[in-house]
Amino acid sequence: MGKTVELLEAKGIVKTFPGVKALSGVDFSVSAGEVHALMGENGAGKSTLVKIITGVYRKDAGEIIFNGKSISPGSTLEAEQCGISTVYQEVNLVPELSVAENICLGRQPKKLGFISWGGVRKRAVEALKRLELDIDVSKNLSYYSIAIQQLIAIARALDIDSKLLILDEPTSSLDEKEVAELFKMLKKLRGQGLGIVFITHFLDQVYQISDRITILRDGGKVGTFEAARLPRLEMVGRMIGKDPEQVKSMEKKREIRKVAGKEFLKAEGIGRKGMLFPMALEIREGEIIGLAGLLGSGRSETARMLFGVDPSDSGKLSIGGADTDISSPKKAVKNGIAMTAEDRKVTGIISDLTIRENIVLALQARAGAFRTYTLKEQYALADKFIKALGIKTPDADQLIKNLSGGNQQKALLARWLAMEPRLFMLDEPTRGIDVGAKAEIEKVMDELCEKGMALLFISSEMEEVSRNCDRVMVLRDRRKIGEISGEDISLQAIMKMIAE
Amino acid sequence: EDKKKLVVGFSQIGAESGWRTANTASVKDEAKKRGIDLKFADAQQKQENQIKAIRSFIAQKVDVIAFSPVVETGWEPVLKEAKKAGIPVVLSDRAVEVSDESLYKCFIGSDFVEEGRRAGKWLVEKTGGKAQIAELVGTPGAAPAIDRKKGFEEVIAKYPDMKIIKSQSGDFTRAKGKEVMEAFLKSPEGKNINVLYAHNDDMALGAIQAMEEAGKKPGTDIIIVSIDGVKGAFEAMVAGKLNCTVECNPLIGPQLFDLIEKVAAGKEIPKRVVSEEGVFDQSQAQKELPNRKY
Amino acid sequence: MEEKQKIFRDNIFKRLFWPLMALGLLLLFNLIFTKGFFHIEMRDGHFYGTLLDILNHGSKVMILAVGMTLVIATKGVDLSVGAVMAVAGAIAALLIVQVESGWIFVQGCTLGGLVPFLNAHHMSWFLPALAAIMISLVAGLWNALLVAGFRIQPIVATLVLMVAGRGIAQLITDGQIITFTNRGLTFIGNGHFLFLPFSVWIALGVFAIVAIAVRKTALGLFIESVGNNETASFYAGIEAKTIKGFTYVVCGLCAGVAGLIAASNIKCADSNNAGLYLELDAILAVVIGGTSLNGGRFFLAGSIVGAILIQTLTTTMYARDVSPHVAAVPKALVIIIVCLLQSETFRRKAMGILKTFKNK
Amino acid sequence: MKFLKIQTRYIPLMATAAVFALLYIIGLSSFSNFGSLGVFVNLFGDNAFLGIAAIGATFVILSGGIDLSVGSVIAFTSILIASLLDKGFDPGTAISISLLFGICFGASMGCLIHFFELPPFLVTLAGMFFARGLGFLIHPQSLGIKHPFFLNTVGDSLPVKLSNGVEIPFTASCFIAALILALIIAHMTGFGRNVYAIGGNEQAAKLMGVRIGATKIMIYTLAGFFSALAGVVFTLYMQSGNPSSCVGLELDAIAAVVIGGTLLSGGVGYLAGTLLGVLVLGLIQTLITFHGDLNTWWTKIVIGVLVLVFILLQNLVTKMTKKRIKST
Ligand SMILES: Nc1ncnc2c1ncn2[C@@H]1O[C@H](COP(=O)(O)OP(=O)(O)OP(=O)(O)O)[C@@H](O)[C@H]1O
Ligand SMILES: Nc1ncnc2c1ncn2[C@@H]1O[C@H](COP(=O)(O)OP(=O)(O)OP(=O)(O)O)[C@@H](O)[C@H]1O
Ligand SMILES: [Mg+2]
Ligand SMILES: [Mg+2]
Repeated sequence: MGKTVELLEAKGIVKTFPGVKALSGVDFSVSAGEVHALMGENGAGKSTLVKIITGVYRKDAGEIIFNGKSISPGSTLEAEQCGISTVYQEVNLVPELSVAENICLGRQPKKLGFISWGGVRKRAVEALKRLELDIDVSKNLSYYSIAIQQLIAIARALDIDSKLLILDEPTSSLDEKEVAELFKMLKKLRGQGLGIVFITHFLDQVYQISDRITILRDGGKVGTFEAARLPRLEMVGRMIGKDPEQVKSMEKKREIRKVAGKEFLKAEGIGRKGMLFPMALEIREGEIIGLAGLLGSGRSETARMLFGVDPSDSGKLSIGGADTDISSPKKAVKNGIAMTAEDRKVTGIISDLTIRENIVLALQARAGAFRTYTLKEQYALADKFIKALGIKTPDADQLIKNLSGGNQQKALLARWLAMEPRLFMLDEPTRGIDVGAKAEIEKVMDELCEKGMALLFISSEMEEVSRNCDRVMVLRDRRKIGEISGEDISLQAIMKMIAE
Repeated sequence: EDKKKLVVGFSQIGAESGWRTANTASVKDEAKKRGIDLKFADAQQKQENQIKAIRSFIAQKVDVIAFSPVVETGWEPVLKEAKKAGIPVVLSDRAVEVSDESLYKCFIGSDFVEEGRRAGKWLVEKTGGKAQIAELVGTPGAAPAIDRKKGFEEVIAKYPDMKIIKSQSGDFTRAKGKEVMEAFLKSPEGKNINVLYAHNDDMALGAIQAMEEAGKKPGTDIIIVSIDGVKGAFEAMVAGKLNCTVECNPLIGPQLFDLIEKVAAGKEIPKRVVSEEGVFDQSQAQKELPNRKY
Repeated sequence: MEEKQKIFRDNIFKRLFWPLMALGLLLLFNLIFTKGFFHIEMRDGHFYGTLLDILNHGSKVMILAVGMTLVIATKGVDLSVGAVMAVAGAIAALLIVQVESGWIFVQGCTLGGLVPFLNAHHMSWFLPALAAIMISLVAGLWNALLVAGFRIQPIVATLVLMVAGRGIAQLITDGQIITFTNRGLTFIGNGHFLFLPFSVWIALGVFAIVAIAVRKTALGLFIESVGNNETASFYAGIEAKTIKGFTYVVCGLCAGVAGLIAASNIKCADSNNAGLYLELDAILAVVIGGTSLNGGRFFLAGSIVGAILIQTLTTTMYARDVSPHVAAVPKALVIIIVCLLQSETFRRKAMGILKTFKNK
Repeated sequence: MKFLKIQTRYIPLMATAAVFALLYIIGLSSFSNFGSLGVFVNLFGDNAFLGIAAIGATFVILSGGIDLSVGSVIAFTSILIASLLDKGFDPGTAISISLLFGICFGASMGCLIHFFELPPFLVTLAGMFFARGLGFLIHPQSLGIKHPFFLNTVGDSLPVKLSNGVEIPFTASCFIAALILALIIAHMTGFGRNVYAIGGNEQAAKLMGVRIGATKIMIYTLAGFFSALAGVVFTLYMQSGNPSSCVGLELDAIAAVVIGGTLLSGGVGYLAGTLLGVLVLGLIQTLITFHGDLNTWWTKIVIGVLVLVFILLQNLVTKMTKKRIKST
């Protein structure tokens, strides 16, 4: 075949936000029929690059050549018309429209100039079928979990005839099964000559699918590599700017710990009608517990119940031996329970407030309105966590919505860590967090666990669960079906229990 | 005696002022006194609501419909409906503009233009045709505001030394009357003002406060004439703070029901009945005050 | 740390800059074209002049705007403030008349007796004023119940009291205007204190109390976070309901105080007209002040500037003899100009056009 | 099963309809003559202009905006038509000119909102003052219409005659026609769906390729058109023009939309709900006139209480039905 023709060529892209140089002269190219991974730490500028290519932001300098022509899309619509289809980081769909409408918005099948609703439904069902998803498309989008929403967003992007498909962290809350389904699809599209840009922080996935890898660091390009010739450690090293040896020493070994902490929480027969079947559970201080199960098995629901968002309507619950009733997040917070939920846009960030205010919020909520943290204390707290978790921002007074996705997640973790909770429930906590930061966070968590904090951990990366947890509770169909602890924990054991 | 009770539907504009409340009370009391079954509807200042009310009176087949129209125009269709249903209509307080005069039987109420004229005439007499006048206008677009201005200007036009040097809307309210008067007094021409003409008493009463605060003596430094003749105006006249009020009588209940009963009995009545009204100045105020009900 | 607090203050100033600029422009216009607008003299130991009138009459909207700012910050709106003003004024007027006619004189004496250096007569205004404030508190609680308790959309929830409240006010006064002469009660809206109208001090007081209450505690943070993202705030352990309810109560109280001033200023309770359409002015003041109707960040000082701007505009119309028929048109133009000044997009585009001109 | 599914989405709407029916039944049982067809038809005829204005407001509110200029534009249109007729224009021209005015007026507000990112509240408030002032400039007082088209045709030949003497007034037909037009726009066109999308999540809609600017300008243009149309219907209904009419009507229109279940924050709601909201407001007024013995302040209190009762019942029914469905 000879030399491949570049489908997309971005040259010298520069983008500055007030106080931040997000991109400083980045070159990036994708050729037809390849999956090109775009890698980098949180805040490296990946999403910004994507948004410039697709017309969300205007570039300050540089040139984009697509399909041989210089383009400068002023809106996503224009980019789409050029043949660029995109799934943005975070689900960007309309929650109160039906799934079918979300998939077909802007390109509804028409009859006599009017929308054909039958056509819309059919098209949506077909689009979802490509990802092996069979759901009721007439329900509102918000009815479905964030994972399903993510799949719907992908289905929407796949639904148009495009030459370039850009996926910005599409898999952050998907389970292995869904990821496999998606990859099958991507490989097919690659075979058809589509160029695909793929952004993720899951290193395994990068190697599973991508042909080339471009690494960004602090708004600059580190280089483009053949995936097959870039060892994993080296890639991580280049991402975070350290040499592979240093990276190696950062990796955590699985250690089997003996937790003999005091009992923190004990529950008997708690459940919620229409949501979760009654279950018993027990959480000890300093323990790391994993919740395992498939998509929709009720893991998030368990955490939500314990946090009082959807309080249990049966059974008994005690904390530190005393009967307690957690009927609202406020009560949970008072009892030292913290949770980061999976949908950070809706349930996490307060977008128009600053990082400082977002971090201090839970602490302040627990203290009440009248024990006010002074500005000085607030800044001290914020600065401490910005440093500890490596949140990439010029200062604590930036609006949180201007942070990159991963950095927002870190700020949310900071919100709860600041409270020094006794039980911390993390629903997909590592969503969108880069490898370096993940290690940092794990270190912080370990320290806290040493001090007696219990951790309840939900992750779609089953491997992550089995690596980190002292005990794993397995759920299936909204029912707790068993527990595995200590040395018995392994990926196989968990899978076996789910499958039984 | 055993005859069926007379059923009358009455649609009132609203209760935007003490004057209007007195008007309503007068109508209601009189109906009660005469044993008439009065259906009363308040339109909350909206013509649509009055039209609805009249339609519902028609649907309920009342004997006579009476109403005080919010505005003068736009009554043709609903009055036609009433005529078709054979229900006679009596207007009170304000007139309507229709192409066919037979659409209503009779109009009883004050003549706003005449009130303006009376105020003007009194002022001419009092000042001898020399005055620098500040005018507090009613709500923009309202019939009384327009007519009272018209009548007043008609009279003073004949006197070259009478000039309206300031004119602003006080929305018929005390608060606005006071606020606008304050602004008048502080304007460069403010020092020259020696007469205040207010389209209703409430605005005048507000303006009096403004004058006092500005160190002027209302009633002496500035001569004040207003319209309506509410109790508060008489009290102010007794205190020497207001000079004259042109009565606009709200207590037309008895007169109204005289007409209604005649209409119901099929008797001939005049098309236009002007309610009994006077002009009062400080000399009559003390005597008249106890007679004021509103 | 010092430096950071300075940045913090600079941000506040930045937000205030454009509303202040608009106000400045309007004043400048009057300075040049309206004779006597800036004339101030000393009279009976206090300042006297058009500017003072602006402050005096603007005080009602200032106070309303303070409460409204909090409500709007939670993504709500309170349409009932005008009606609550009428109710508060009506209650105060009714009671003062009763007190003075001796009907509840006894209570007045008892309450007066509690404060040793004031005799009963001086305290006769206290009970009516207190009652007015209490009734507005009840009104605020009522709105809070509907909005926070029953989760009714704020605009209809407060519409209920907007309509019914005026009816209640008229019921209290029996549709009549109740006049009063009590020195204490009329002082609120007419008196002077330290050279300025007393109502201005009240407005400043309300502003200061609320500003301190929300900015020196975490209430402000909670209000902003609830208004910006209620779900996320709930997840962070904030009782969104209580916070929302609180803002409606504050707004009700503010309306009560404004109602007292309005009644006191004209020495009577005019239930039909007191506070009529003022809810619109209050919302306008808040929005001009930089607080978005979509909730979130709020700027109390901005709302005060907005209120002064609106009153300056009204007074300008009077001072310049603008016919009431067309007064609405210049008002519309000023609003648009204020908007445009505040809009960053407009400033950027205007600068762009200016530059191209220069280059030519 | 399918039936149930449809139900969950439309529960608030159905609850509104149910409570409306309940209110109607209360009227029936309390007053004789209340059930006559004429009363029901008048509900449409008398509220036609409010209804049409509310339709325009529905689009704006669905998109997350607000339009305060409605009442003033109606007043302006009415006085414009009246004075044009007075000057000898024929009705067709007068009506076209005023509709064109509405369209241009709405479009300019839309442009200000979009191009300079101004808050809709302020822009439409300015629009409200502006239109009101213009109306007074044209003619400061109410002005009757003496044109035969208005006097005779509209009242006599245009209404649809039903049996037993009841006729559907022309204004009611206009209302229904406007509603059908709006339903088609909202549910059968890409523009309509974009309105929902923008209201639901503007940022997402933008990323999904919705032309935010064009859609927004179009929304306010449409609202301007419906306001002007409401003005035309108002003029037909009143047979006069009045620059001071319809003060505060924007609030009634917004209230009708919100009572109909549309969220003021945008993205959720139906035109059918708006229809119900308008009918509810009309019904409350009808109940009050039928009661016929309420004094002014009690009228206000009763209106407030009825609105409250309606909303509370609506909430209750919605909640209970949702619970029922969940538990099955
Ligand atoms: N709208 C904005 N305003 C100001 N700064 C911004 C804005 N958007 C992004 N930034 C900044 O630009 C930088 C790059 O952000 P970007 O979202 O591209 O990172 P990313 O590589 O996608 O990170 P992540 O992996 O966390 O998603 C960050 O420092 C971020 O704070
Ligand atoms: N495959 C599916 N088909 C249809 N609906 C699903 C499916 N998976 C999940 N849902 C819906 O999504 C909702 C939330 O499930 P959710 O995914 O949050 O559960 P989970 O156990 O927390 O899983 P995860 O944490 O992996 O997202 C459920 O109410 C369920 O109805
Ligand atoms: Mg990103
Ligand atoms: Mg989940």
